[in-house]
Amino acid sequence: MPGPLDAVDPRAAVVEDRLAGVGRIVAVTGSKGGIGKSVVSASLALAWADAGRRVGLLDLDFTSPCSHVILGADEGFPGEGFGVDPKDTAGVSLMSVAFFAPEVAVPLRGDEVAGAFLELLAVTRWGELDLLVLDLPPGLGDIALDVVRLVPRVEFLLLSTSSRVVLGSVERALRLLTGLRVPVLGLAENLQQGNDQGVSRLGASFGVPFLGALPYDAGLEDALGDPGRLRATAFFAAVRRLAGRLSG
Amino acid sequence: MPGPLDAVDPRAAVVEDRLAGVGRIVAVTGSKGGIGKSVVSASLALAWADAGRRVGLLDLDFTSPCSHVILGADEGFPGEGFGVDPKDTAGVSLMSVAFFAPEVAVPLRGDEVAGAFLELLAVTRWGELDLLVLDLPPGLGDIALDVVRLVPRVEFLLLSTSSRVVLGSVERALRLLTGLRVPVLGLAENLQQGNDQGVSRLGASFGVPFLGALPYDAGLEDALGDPGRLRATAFFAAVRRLAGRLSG
Amino acid sequence: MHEFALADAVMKAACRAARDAGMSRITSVTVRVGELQQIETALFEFSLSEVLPAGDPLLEGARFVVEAEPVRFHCRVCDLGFGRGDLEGEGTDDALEAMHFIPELCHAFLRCPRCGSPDFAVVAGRGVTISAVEGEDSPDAGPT
Amino acid sequence: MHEFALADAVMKAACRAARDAGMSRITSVTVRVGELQQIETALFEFSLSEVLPAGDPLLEGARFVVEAEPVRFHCRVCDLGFGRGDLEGEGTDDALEAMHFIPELCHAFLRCPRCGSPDFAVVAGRGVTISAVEGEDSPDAGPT
Ligand SMILES: Nc1ncnc2c1ncn2[C@@H]1O[C@H](COP(=O)(O)OP(=O)(O)O)[C@@H](O)[C@H]1O
Ligand SMILES: Nc1ncnc2c1ncn2[C@@H]1O[C@H](COP(=O)(O)OP(=O)(O)O)[C@@H](O)[C@H]1O
Ligand SMILES: [Mg+2]
Ligand SMILES: [Mg+2]
Ligand SMILES: [Mg+2]
Ligand SMILES: [Mg+2]
Ligand code: NI
Ligand code: NI
Ligand SMILES: [Zn+2]
Ligand SMILES: [Zn+2]
Repeated sequence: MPGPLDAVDPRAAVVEDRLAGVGRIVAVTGSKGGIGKSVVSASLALAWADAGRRVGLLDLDFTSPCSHVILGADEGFPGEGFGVDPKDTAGVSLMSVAFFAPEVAVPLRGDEVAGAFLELLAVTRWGELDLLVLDLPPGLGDIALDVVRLVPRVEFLLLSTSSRVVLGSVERALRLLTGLRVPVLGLAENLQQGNDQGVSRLGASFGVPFLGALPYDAGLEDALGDPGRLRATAFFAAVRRLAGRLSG
Repeated sequence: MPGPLDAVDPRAAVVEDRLAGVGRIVAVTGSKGGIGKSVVSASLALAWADAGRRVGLLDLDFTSPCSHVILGADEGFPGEGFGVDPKDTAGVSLMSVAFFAPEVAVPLRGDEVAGAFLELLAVTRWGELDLLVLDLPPGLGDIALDVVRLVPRVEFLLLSTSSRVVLGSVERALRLLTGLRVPVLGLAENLQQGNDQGVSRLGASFGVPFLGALPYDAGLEDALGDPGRLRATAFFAAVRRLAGRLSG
Repeated sequence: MHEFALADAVMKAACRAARDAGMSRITSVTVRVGELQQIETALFEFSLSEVLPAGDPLLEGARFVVEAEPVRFHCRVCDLGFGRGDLEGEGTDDALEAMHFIPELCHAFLRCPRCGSPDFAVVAGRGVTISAVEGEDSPDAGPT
Repeated sequence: MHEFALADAVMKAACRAARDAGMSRITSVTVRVGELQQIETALFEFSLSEVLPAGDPLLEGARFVVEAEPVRFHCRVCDLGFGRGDLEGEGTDDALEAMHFIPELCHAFLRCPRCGSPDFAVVAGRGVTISAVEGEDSPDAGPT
């Protein structure tokens, strides 16, 4: 008779189950901060929902969550059922730590970030979805590593701007992901203003599809929080094309 | 006779020693990514060096280091002496993980980030400095927590832009830092374009000095990597004023 | 009752662990429920034993024992060890609810009683863990 | 020779730990040097014993023992335990030099030999640690 088994973390055993009803899982990254991961993630989710797809969005930036601000989510705790229910926000099933801690800072060390992520994976009831978008925090830390390690079928969408300091960081992220043979859907440029070819050239040098550019849009800021106005921006029109390309 | 003591990490014991010759230590943060922490940190350091101060700059964004790009640092390993010597770059003593891993990605979990930070603190030989600038990564994770925990005399300089999604995150960071009674030098606005008062109002609501605005400068990108051109930008002129205010 | 999702995780993880160890039947599963997550032990035991369908034949007749584990914190800044009782007040309802869903949010709501830092480790009593799976050997199957 | 900075740290940390424990004299300090950081044990012992001024009277006559500790990795993705010898090649000179300065940069340069992941833990043999400080009690001073 085998001795008793001890100290098993039950959560890892159900991650696959919880995501079993989800078609595709797209992680939006680029490793640098402030390149539009969150506005692109939220807008992609919204564009897909508008096109009739069942879409989820998981905000994984625990110290600077903002998907709920961009989509104008209701305040208050999510519902509880068999697990925790994402909040339907403009047709997108949204889950964010901001629902639980809307105003206070959430200072977390890496292992705590990983713990919170695993808990969210284990308890969130996504149900049937065509697509789940993961809005990643900046950096190549616990979240990025655990997305690779724990999330089945994940595909990465990388963003970059044409700034030298951003390109350098995205290049390192691309080197890592392609080296790991993680599926990379492609690289899109954000905050495009000039006619720089830096981002498309970077994609080409790694054999990664260049998915086009999203323009700098001075009107985006005022549209944040209001899905109707967001849909009317030039930025959103470009995201809609990107969404079409990715799901086509 | 006491039993033998075991498993002591020798590094923590010398952090204060290694920083003993440093006058002031200014940590640049704001918790959100892409708000200009790195260009402001590097430019502040350069402005202070130009004014005749002895200045160090430590790049703590291990997955997206860019101080070396902004200041145009030489390639290659730093020198070794009693410890590791920062590289003199345009008059600034610069230390960055990018000196050791210039092209590869540096995927690190939180405890590994903390380990690398402690190692850098224990071996870097700053010597005599008037000011040391810490360029923080986004987030309120291991680096921010260890700066608070380990770095003596540290003072925080917060940046924000006027974007709603940034203000929300900076507000949380301010709530945390003021709650901890960590010295906060003040809050500066970056990437200013309109005439929004959101950042100054945020500072006022926490009783934190508003230190002025740094303009969005379309010419900054082309000046990155060349200290001479950087000094000639409108952005740098504003940083120089900020530097004067902080050291006056 | 998001606890069902955690109870379901316990059953699946116990079966996986038992199977990996070559068990043919689980006789008992001992679960520790951390005080920080504020899950009622009686209710959790009830979810495991009565509410959820076992699903897996390995669990037929298995007993579930749920034990409460007190939470212990250790401050990384001032080195103080402390527990729930050392904290000022109980926390607001919203804070308690938040930690019920994501125990790590204690770092958003609780502070070291000595130095005021949020930079403490939760050394025990965080959430739901399986402390023991006992069972009987498969006569035919070894560990996989 | 940035090792001097680490040797200096060892001496100061040993004195601090000894003082906290109420020792009046340190008789020996045992240091483990992790294989990952590639510090020569003989050289490090020499820095401790001969090169650096002790500075602290507690260390007068103290013996320094430096032991090499093999590096052990554990892959978080595929669960493989592995060591330096299991890696393909030795790493480029630049990679070795980088890990000499900052051992955590192994995650930039090394990969799990089975699954190719950089997401492994360094479970032993990272860098410089003090494994034992032995000494004599202060007759007059207790622990502070
Ligand atoms: N294409 C764009 N046009 C205008 N502003 C943008 C655009 N993309 C992003 N932004 C703004 O840039 C800031 C950073 O965007 P965010 O999505 O939060 O980046 P990340 O998630 O990568 O940190 C926000 O203020 C956002 O509104
Ligand atoms: N005032 C400014 N004017 C123009 N571009 C700026 C300004 N401040 C920052 N940037 C650009 O914004 C991007 C992010 O800046 P960076 O310093 O890397 O931010 P962080 O360190 O906060 O992530 C970079 O491309 C930088 O050149
Ligand atoms: Mg974001
Ligand atoms: Mg930066
Ligand atoms: Mg409840
Ligand atoms: Mg060397
Ligand atoms: Ni519940
Ligand atoms: Ni050396
Ligand atoms: Zn404390
Ligand atoms: Zn592996």
